[in-house]
Amino acid sequence: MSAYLFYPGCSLSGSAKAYAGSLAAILDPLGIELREIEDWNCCGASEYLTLSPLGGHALVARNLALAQRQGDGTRTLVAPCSLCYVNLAKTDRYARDDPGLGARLNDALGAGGLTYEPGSIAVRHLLEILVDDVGLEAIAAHVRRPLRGLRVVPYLGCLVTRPDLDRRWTHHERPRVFDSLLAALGAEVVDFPLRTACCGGHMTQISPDTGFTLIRRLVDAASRLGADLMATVCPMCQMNIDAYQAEMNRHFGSHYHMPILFFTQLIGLAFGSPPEALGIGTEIVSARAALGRIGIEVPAPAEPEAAAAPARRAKKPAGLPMPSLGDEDDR
Amino acid sequence: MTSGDRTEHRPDAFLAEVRAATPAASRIETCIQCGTCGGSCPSAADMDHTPRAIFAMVRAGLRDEVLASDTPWMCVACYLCAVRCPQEIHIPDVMYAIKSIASRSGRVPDAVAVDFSRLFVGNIRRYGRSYEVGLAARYYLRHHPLRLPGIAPMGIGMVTKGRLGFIPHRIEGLDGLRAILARAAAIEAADRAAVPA
Amino acid sequence: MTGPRVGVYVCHCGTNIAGVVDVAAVRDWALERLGPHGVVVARDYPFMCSSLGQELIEKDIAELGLDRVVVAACSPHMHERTFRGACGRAGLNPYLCELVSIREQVSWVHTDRDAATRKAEAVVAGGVLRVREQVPLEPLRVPIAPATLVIGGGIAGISAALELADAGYPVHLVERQPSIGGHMAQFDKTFPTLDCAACILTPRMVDAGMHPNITLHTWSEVVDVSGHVGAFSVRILHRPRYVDTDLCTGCGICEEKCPAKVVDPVFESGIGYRKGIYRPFPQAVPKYPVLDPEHCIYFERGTCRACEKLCPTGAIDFEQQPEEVTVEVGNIVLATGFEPFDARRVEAYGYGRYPNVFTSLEFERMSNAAGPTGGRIVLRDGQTEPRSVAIVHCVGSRDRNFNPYCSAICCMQSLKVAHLVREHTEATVYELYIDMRTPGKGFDEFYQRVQDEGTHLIRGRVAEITDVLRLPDEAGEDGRLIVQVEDTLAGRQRRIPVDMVVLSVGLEPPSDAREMARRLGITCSSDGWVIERHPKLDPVATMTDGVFAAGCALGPRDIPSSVANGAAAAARILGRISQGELALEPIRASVDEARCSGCRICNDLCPFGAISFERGRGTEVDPALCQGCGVCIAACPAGAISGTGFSDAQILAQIEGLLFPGTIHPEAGLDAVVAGSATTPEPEAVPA
Amino acid sequence: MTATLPTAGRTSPTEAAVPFEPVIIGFTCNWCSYRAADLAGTARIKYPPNVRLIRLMCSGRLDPAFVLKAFAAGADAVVMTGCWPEDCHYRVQNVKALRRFELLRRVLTDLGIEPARFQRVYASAAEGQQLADAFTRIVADVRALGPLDWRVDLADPAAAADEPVDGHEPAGTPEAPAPPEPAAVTA
Repeated sequence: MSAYLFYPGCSLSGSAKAYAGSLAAILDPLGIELREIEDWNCCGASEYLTLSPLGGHALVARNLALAQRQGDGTRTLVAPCSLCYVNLAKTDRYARDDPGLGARLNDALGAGGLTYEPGSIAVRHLLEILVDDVGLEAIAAHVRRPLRGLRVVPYLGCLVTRPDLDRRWTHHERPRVFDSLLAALGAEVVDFPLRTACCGGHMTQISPDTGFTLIRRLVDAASRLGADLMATVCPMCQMNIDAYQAEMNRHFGSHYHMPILFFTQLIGLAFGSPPEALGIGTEIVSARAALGRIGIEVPAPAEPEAAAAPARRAKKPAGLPMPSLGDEDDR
Repeated sequence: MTSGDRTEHRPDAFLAEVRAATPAASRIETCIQCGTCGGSCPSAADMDHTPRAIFAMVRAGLRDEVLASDTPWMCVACYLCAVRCPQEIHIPDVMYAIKSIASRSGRVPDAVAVDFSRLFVGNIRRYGRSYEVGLAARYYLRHHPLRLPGIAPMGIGMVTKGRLGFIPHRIEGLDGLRAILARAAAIEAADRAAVPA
Repeated sequence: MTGPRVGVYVCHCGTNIAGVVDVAAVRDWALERLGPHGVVVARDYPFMCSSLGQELIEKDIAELGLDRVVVAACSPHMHERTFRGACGRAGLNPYLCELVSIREQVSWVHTDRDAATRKAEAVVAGGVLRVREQVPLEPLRVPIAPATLVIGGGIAGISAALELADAGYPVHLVERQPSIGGHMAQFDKTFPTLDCAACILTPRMVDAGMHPNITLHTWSEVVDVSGHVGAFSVRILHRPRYVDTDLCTGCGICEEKCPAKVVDPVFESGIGYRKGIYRPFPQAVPKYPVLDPEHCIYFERGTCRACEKLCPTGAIDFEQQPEEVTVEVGNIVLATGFEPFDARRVEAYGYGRYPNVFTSLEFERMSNAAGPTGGRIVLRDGQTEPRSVAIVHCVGSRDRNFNPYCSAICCMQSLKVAHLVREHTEATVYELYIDMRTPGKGFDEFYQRVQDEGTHLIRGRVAEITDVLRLPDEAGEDGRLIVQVEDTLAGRQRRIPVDMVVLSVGLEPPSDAREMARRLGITCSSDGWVIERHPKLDPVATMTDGVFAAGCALGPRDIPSSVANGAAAAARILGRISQGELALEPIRASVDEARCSGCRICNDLCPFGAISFERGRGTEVDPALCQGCGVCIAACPAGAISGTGFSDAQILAQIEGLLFPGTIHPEAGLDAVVAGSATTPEPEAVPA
Repeated sequence: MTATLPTAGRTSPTEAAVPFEPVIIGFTCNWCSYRAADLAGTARIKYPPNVRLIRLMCSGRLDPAFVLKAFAAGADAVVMTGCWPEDCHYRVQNVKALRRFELLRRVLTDLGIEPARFQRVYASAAEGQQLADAFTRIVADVRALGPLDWRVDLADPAAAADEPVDGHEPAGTPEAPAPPEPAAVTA
C-alpha cells in the first residue's frame, strides 16, 4: 500500500463527484492510500491569480504548508484535477526558483501561523501516480472486463504536460502515456491529434464564442476519428465537453454526441465495478449507448443518439519513404 | 498627455510595473517578436492584439492601450505558448500580471471577465472553497441572463445528477486563510510602491 | 644584499583598464610596498603593447639592470608573446617576464574602483613574487612531421587537403562515409548564384582522389590520437568494404544486380533507396562500392552472393576484416561538419507523422536531377505536384528548447527552396520566417529576386502544422496541411492550407563531436562547436597547438566560408612545416633523483606514458611525451618532481602576493593594525 | 614565525559598520576556466572583486599545500576550477584533481574549515557567464559565513578554549577579521 497526501480540489465534491467516486472505487486494487490534507482551501483556479498574482500563490501556498505540516510519512502530494495540480506545482517551483518569492509567501503564511519550505512537497498529478508508481502492468493485471471494442480518445488536456516546470515530460503536445494506460484496459485507443489541446477553460463563462469553438474542435475531431467516447483526467475538461456540449451544438446548429468520462471511471469498469458505483450515468452527454455496444449495461434512461460522423481513415503512404518515428518514449 | 508622450520619457516604467506584478521571472524583455505565442494561442482569433504585440506594447510603454486590451482576458492559461516559446517567456504569468494591474486600475476592457474572477475570489474569501452553484447563479443572472434558458437544462441535469451542491463548504481555518491573503495583499502593495513611478 | 631587480609596468589600455583601476595608485603602491621584494622601478603607460611601451621596458632593462619584468595589462593569452619578445630583444631571458591580467580579470569584470584597484595591486604583487622564483628557460625545439591529418572529407576538408597537397606535403584525408564530398554533394543548387553543387564540387573531389600527395581513408574513423604538435600519432580504423579495392574497377555491376534495396538515410536523406552494396552517388570518390552487412542478404541469411558471382574481377571479399593503420603527422585539421537537426523533435510540426512535411535536406534530394524523383517536386505519394508549399524557417534554431543559436545558412537556403519550387512547379509558395538574415555577397539581391517571383513572405514563426480543422468553414481543406502562424506584420493568427511543408532544419554538431574533441584535447562550446583559439584573430586554430579546425565543425557557415577556412588552416600549417622545427613552451616536469624514493606513484598518473622507472636508472620524464599538466608534481609524496614555469615555489609565492597585506579585508583600521604590528616583512632588496 | 597577532579589543565602531568582504583564491586551468575568466572579461560580465585567480596548466596541478598556504596567508575561501569531467585537455587529469579535492575537503573539514570555504567549479572555455555566476554565488556563501577565524584560534589557545567544540563562530561574529599571516618571503 503506497500512501500519498491528497488534494482533491473543489470540483471533486461538486461537478466531478463521479471522479471522486470512481477514484475511491479503484484505490484498493491499485494499492494506493490517499490521505486528504486537512482543511485544504480552493487553489483559486485561474481566477485568484487574475486579480492578485501574489495572493493566488499565497492561497496555494497555504495548501502546501498544510501538506508539509501534515506529512503523514510522505512528501508526495497528489492532485486529481489538472488545474489544481498546476497551481500547486507552479507555486512550489516559483518559490524554489525565486527566493524572494519564497520569502514573501512565508511572510504571508506567517500571518496564518504557517510556514512552507519550497521544494519540501513534490506535487504530482494522479495520472502520474498511476502510470509511474502503480505501473501499467499492475493496472493491466487487475482488468476483469477489458474494454475491447470501445474506441476511446485519450484526451489529456493542457495542464498535465504543461507548463512542465520540473521538466518531467519529453512530449508536451503528443505524449503517448495516456494512450498506453487506456490500451492496458483493453480499449481501442484513437490516435487523437488534439490530445493536449485546450478545452476552453473558463471561456465558456466569460467568452462563450471562444469556448464553444474550442469545444467543437475537440468534439468534431473525436467524431471524425470515429471515437465512442473521450477519456479525461481533468474535471474542467469533463465539465466543458460534457455540460456545455448541448449549448455548443445549439450555437453551431450541430448535432454532436460525444460522451466524456473520467479515466478512473474507465479503469473501474475494466476492473469490473458496476457502472453505478463509478458515477456512470451522471454525465450529461450519456455514455450509455457507447458502453452498451461493448456489453456494459448502464441502468439509466436513454437519450436520443446523434448519428456519428463516418470515421476518417488515414491514407496509406506510398511513393517516397516516410521518416521513421523511432522508439519514442511515452512521455 | 497621451501615453505616447510619457513613454518616450520613461520607456521602461510600464515594463517595470509588469515585471513587479509577475511573481518569479517573466523574461518578457527577451521577446524576439516571432509570434509563436500568437500562432499557438487557441483564443488568438478573438483577441484584439496577439500576445507578442502586447509584449511589444509593454516595452513601448503603451500602458493605456495594454490595459484596455482584451488579450490577457482571453488567455485560457493552456501554456501551449509557454512550452513553445523559443525564449521561454512565462507568457500566462505575464497575462495574469497585466490582468491584475488592469483590474486594480479599473481599466478592464470587458467587465464580464473580471467580474467572474471577482465572484470566484469572493467565494473563496467567504468560504475558503469555490461554490459552483452560487457562482453560476450570480454570474449568469448578472451577465448572461439571455443564456439562462439555453443553459437551464444543463443546470437542471447537473442538479438531478447530483453534480451541484447547494450548501457551500466553509473551511475551518478561514480566519487564518483570510489573514494570509490580507498579508499577501499588503506585500503586493508594498512591491508595487517600490517600483519607481 | 642582492636579489632580483624587478620592473613593474602598469598598462592603462586606454580607458579599458584606467577607466576602472587607478593605475597611478597601483604603480605607486607597487614601488612602495613591493620595494622590499625587489621592485626597483614601476611605471604606467597608456598602451604598454605599443612599440613605445615596449621600448620603455627594453630601456629599463638596459639602464636599470632589471632581471625580472612584470607587466600588468591584458591576459597572457593576448600579449605574453609581445612582452617576452621585448625582454628578449633587451637581452633578458624571455621567461623572466610575467604578464598579469588586470583587464579581463579586473577592470572588465568589476565596477567598484577602490576594490578593483586593490585587487589589481594584489595581482601585481602575485606577479612580482612569482617572477622572483622564475628561472631562465629555453623553448623546447622539436622537429615537425611534414604530413597532415584532415578529419572529414566535406568541402572544408577537401579544400584544406588540396592546399597542403599542392604545396608538396603529404595529407591523410579521413572520411566516415564511403565517399568524400560531404553534405555539399547532396545539394542541388547553391545560393545565391544557383551554381549546380555537383558541377563545382566533383572536380575538386576528383583532384583530391587522384592527388599523389593525398591518401584517402574513406569508410574510416579516427580512433585515437596521441603525441603533440609536430609529432602526432594517429590510429585510423578502416571499416571493411567487403570489396578488394585493388581488383575493383568500379564498373557498378554488383550494385545493379544486388537484390537488397533499402532506404538510404544518409545520402538520399531517407527519401530514396540504395542497394545492399552501393556507391552513394555516381560521382563518388573513390569509385569503389561498399557492402553494407546489415542489409546484405548473404550476411543476413547465408545465401545470395550475387555480387560475388557477377563481379568480373572477383573483387568481392566477404572475409574482409576491419583494419587499423597508424600514421604520423605534424598537424591535424578537424573538418567534421554538421548534422541536420532532427525535425521530429519539434512535435508541433508533425514531421514523421504527416507525410507531406519534408526537411530541407529531403527537398535538396528531391529537387536534384540525380535524386530519387529525378528532380520533380512531388508529394510523398511520389506523383502529385503540390499546388501550395510552405517553407518554415528556424526549425530547431534560435530556440532555447532546442538550439539557441542561429544556424546562419537557413534563410538563404529557404529562399533557394522557394525559388526552386517556383522554377519547377506552379505552386503558391509561402515563406515563414522570424527575421530574414541575408548578410552575404549577393544575398539580399537574391532575397529580392525571390520576392519578385511572387513568393508570399510572412513574418512569423510557425506555431504548428496540423490536419485538424477548427471551424466549420474549413471543411473544404480536409486532407490538406494547415500551417498555423501569427502573421506578425498583420498582427493576426493565420491558418494557411498547403499541400507541402518544407522544414528548414538547423545545423547541429555531429553527435560524436565531443568525443572527437576529447580525442584531440580541444574544447567545444556548450552547443558542441569547436572553440577557436581566438574567435577573430585566430579563427581556424584551436586551444591545442597543432590542431586546427575548418568549416562547420567551428559552427554553422556556408560553402565559401568553409572553403576559406580549409585554405586558411592549410596556410597556417604550411608556415610551420616549412620551418622544419617548432619551438614549444618549456613547461615540463623533471625528477630530482636524489629525492625520489622510487614509489612509482607518478608512473600511473601520467596519461601520456612520459614517466618511466627502471631499477638502477630511477625515475625519468621523457620531455617529448610530457605535456606539462603537473599532476605528478602535485602527487609526488617526496616532492621530488618539479615543473618548469609552474614550480611549487612560484605558485606559493604568487599565493602570498595575491594575499599581500593591505590588499585583503580592506578596512583602514586593519591595515593600520598590520602595519603597526611586528609582522611587516623584512626588506630584502634595495629600493630604487 | 614569531609574529604576535593582535587579539580582541581592536574592533572599532567604524570597522563594524563596514560589511565583511571575503578574499577568495581561485585556481584555474589554463585551458578551460582561465579562458572562461578571460571570456567573462571580454564579454564584460560582472562578478564581485573578491576572487583572485592563479593560473595552473591543469586543475590536477593543485597541490594540497597550495590550498593550505592560501588559508594560512589569509584567504577566506579557495575555489578549484577546472574542465568538466570528460573534457580534460590532458585527457583524465581533472578527474585526479577531483579525487584529491574530495579528500582535501574532508581534511579541511576536520580542521574546522567549512566545506563552503573550499569549493569546486567546472567551467569550459566557453562558460564565462557560468564561471562569473559561480564566483558570485561563492562570494555570497562566504560572506554569509564570515571571516575565517582559525588563525586567531591557532595563535591564541586561550581564546580557542572558549570556543565550542566545532570551533567556529557563526556568521555575524562581533570579532573583526583577523589580520593575515605576515607575508614573510623566504628568498
